[in-house]
Amino acid sequence: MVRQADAALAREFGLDADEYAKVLEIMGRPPSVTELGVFSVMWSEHCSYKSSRVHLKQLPTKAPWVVHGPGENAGVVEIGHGLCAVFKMESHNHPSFIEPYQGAATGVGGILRDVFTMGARPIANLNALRFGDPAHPATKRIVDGVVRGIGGYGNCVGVPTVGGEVNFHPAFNGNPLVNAMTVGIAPVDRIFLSAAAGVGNPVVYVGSKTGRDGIHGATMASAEFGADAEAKRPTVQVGDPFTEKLLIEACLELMATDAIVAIQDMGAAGLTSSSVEMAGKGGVGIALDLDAVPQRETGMSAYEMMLSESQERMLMVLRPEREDAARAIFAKWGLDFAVIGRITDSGRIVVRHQGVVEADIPLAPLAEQAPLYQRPTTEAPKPAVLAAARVEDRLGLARGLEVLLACPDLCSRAWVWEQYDSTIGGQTVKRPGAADAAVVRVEGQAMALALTTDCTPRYCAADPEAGGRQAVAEAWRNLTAVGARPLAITDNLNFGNPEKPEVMGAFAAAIRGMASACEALNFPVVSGNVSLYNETEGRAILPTPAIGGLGVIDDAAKAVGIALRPWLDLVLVGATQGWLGQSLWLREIGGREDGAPPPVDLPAERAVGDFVRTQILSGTVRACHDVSDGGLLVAVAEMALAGNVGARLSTGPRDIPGHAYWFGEDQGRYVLAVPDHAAFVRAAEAAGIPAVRIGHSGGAGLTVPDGGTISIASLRAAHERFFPSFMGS
Amino acid sequence: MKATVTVMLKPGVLDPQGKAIGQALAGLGFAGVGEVRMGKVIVLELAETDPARARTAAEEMARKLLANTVIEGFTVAVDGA
Amino acid sequence: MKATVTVMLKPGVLDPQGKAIGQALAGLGFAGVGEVRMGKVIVLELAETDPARARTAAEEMARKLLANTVIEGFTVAVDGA
Amino acid sequence: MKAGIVLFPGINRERDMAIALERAAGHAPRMIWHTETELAGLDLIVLPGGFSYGDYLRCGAMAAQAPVMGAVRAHAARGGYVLGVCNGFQILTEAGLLPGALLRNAGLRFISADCHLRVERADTMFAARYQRGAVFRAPMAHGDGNYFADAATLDRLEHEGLVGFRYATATGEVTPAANRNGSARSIAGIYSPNLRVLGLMPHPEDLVDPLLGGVDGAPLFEALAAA
Ligand SMILES: Nc1ncnc2c1ncn2[C@@H]1O[C@H](COP(=O)(O)OP(=O)(O)O)[C@@H](O)[C@H]1O
Ligand SMILES: [Mg+2]
Repeated sequence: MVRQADAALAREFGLDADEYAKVLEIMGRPPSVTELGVFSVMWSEHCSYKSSRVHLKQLPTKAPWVVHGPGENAGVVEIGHGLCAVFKMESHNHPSFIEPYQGAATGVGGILRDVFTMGARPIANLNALRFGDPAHPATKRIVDGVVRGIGGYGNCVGVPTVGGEVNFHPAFNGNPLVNAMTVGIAPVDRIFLSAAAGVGNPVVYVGSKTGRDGIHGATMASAEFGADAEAKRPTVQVGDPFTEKLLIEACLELMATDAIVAIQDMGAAGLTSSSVEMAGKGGVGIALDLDAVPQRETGMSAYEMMLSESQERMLMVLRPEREDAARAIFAKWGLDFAVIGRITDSGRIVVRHQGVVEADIPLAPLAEQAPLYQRPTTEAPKPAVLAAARVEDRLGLARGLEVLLACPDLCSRAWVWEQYDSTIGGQTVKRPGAADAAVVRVEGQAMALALTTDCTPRYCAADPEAGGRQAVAEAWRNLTAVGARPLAITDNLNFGNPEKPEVMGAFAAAIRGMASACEALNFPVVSGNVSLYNETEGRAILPTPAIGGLGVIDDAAKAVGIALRPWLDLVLVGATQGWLGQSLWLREIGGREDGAPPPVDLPAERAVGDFVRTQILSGTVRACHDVSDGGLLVAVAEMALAGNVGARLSTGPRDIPGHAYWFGEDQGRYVLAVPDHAAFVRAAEAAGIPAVRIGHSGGAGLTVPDGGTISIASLRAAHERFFPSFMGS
Repeated sequence: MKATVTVMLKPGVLDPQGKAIGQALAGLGFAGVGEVRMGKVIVLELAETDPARARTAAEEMARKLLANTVIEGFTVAVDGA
Repeated sequence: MKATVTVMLKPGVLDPQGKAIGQALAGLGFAGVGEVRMGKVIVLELAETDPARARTAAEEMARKLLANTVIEGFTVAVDGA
Repeated sequence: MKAGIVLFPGINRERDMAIALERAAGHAPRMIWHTETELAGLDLIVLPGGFSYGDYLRCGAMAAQAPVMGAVRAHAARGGYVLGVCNGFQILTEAGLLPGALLRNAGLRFISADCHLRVERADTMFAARYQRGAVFRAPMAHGDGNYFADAATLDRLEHEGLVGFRYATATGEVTPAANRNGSARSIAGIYSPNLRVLGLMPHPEDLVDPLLGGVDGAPLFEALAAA
């Protein structure tokens, strides 16, 4: 059934009429099926960023410590001592919906490859997860599979999973989000890039054999699901973390030599995107002989091999005189190694299979004439600010706290992170739950990296610009809260169908918000990923620009966590007006999801954060927790639970209703535990930073200002109930 | 009545376990081992005494729970003992 | 020649996976499911063409690697195709 | 004591182990590739944690057949010391150097959490720096740590005093809740009859640095370094 490439097939492959016309123009003849396949994946949303590129340009990407910003496999920032951190976040949303375990597992595998491709040893993984309503029949199975898959892959490969986030919302019923982040360490002068060079140099394939896995996965990741999602399923990719582990070790061993000219992992669109990108970036040509590709199945066509998304594979250009030494390393690790082509000076990709030229495409127009859309946008009007005084509190503080701490969005995530090996590597200074950011020491150094992922989708849905700004600010705040200097972020922009103006409007606004925060906080974006078409039957997810933040703390011993100790003063730093709009209290207790989300005052954010960091590094702070979901009382309760110590809280200001003061989600705030509040508050006043004592720690219960007391034990019971009972273990 | 459900990855789906077993067998000196695939077998004690109905029930259990039909296929054997 | 090695936990060895499947089946409303045991099946493509010799080889593979005879028993089926 | 750590493909806690050993001994252990067959000159051989060969068939099954295991067996037969942690413990049982087997955790999920271990006897080279009955904390990170042996074997282990460590509460009580993986008789670690081979499920090597939350695991490595 040899099909002719034509406009109809192009449409099946996801290219529209204009795009197909451009293919004809570039080729000067009808393309072969393989050629059409190459165009379709390279011009898919996933690979070409055709809808998002015009907006992404607004994001700041530079700072003195940025070595490589967006455009490489991962972002690279200098962290001192001749080392840099290499990191990126990527989505595996669609595959995780189809097959939660393998989808999530291969997501972890893919992001690991993006990082070790650059020469970095992965030292930490994080994952940002959004699931549907717990009451939806599919949610439990998806949570189970995704968490098992992330653990199954990360644990086996031996990289600690140290942080992440989990939210639930009905908008994710048909489209869970699985965003995985990897962080690695490499010497600054040993970073590997993908631009091919050296006419005649061998193009080498290493790793697993090629099968018919995930063909058109990249195209599918760029299309909306309908009721026919089942029918669209490509062969599901199965992760092989054991092979990935061998691949990491073999690649790093080879990278210690001077054999590699260029290297690129085979991710989405496999051999096509890796070879096209390597040759394209290097301004050279590439000739591939598919007969040499290690194959797992028989009778594969050129089209299938070029589009296969089999996992755990890499493509490299080697110095010819080092080919044998390289082969020996891969043999030692038991991995396939095959010379499948040469670098040429033709500026074209030429693919041969069984003596036939199956594809011959000029690379420059393939890249330069890739579609670029300025899609129409409409922005929803901003919601009105909700006046806190107009919302009544029927539950009281103690009961409200208990309800909030038990809700799926605020309950303990221990059930999740206890399935992830968080200590492997022997460098995890702050494990999940111990601090606002995970802290992982750099082996052999005093310094550590601080890592976090953040986004509040309900804020983004209400006001995408404010939400985008808030996501970046919260990441910055979480790094600051452990004492780290925030350096840079990676992002994963998860949105619906970009052809809908309101989705594209939200996208544009979120980026605007992110950019303003990055600018003000000197917190550039160095890598990222866009995932569009997160819709099922026309229903889009909440806009979710997930932010992965990275910071550095020069002396890991100075990092602080959230755990309270007895007999300390609790001080709230940052300004409070009692912002209930879009708060969890409003949703869980007030039963409404409305109002404007809390605004972020960027200059104040920076001033407050810089002050807090200075105090932490000066050694006067015993514990620190930023105030986020659930507000002030939830922050204090989380500190109490982490330290297994109670606290007594004083009455808040008279001009703010109690529930608004204690549950409002005003931004830019931290709760600090200090031995001497008077000295601390004086220092804050001198710096012009709002700081007020809100109580002190001690005892076995939490006493709230309206008189109620709850024991830490019953708070813990409420906090830890949801996941085990929902998941049945 | 006993029903045995055998669940194997569908043809074409990567089977890392089978692959690793094949390599290990070769390492142990077993020659002439080609492809190796690994699957699961679930043996169910059923109260049902009619073989046809037992098979139908086991098939339904496989579809609903025992096999992940996205990547796995299954066969059912019923054996009255 | 194809050899199928089926590996099951020995009677007396607790099988939490089997138990969990049993509970899940009950939860799905399947009635009359008694004991459930879960095992592994390894399907080997062998170059050997003599059924008896293929069986002997597969049994040896099972003893050496495929089964842990401290906890598991195995059966071998050979099927010339 | 001169120590070596065996590297099987897929092993991933070898660095953690090397750091702990070096921290205690002041010098780095030798790293041993799985194809090596000569282990002369070493007093202690460590099989570290990880996922040897992906643990794809059964945990430790393929590693137990690796060429180096002949030399490990010979070393043990000569009365040499062997420590297997986590995957290493699984490999030792698969290789028949220790009795029993490690089954899937009772809850069928991977467990990554600190546990408390009660020291059942301190008169061994490994436990010499602990007190008998002492309790220490150690991270667990495994999916298959549910120790199993038939009743006769368990009775023999108890009778001969070969149970080295049990899962317990922070105050040393052996309770079902403290035994999260469901191990028979809460067994976390066992010795060979000559007390020179130890298999242990949790990871004392990941708790030897105050910065990482404690030094509960350090006495084990200090004892090894001093021996
Ligand atoms: N999917 C996950 N994987 C690992 N750790 C997680 C995950 N989700 C949440 N955590 C951890 O749980 C803790 C609380 O998470 P969260 O409430 O989102 O923190 P915050 O609001 O301070 O950003 C953090 O330590 C976080 O890293
Ligand atoms: Mg936080």
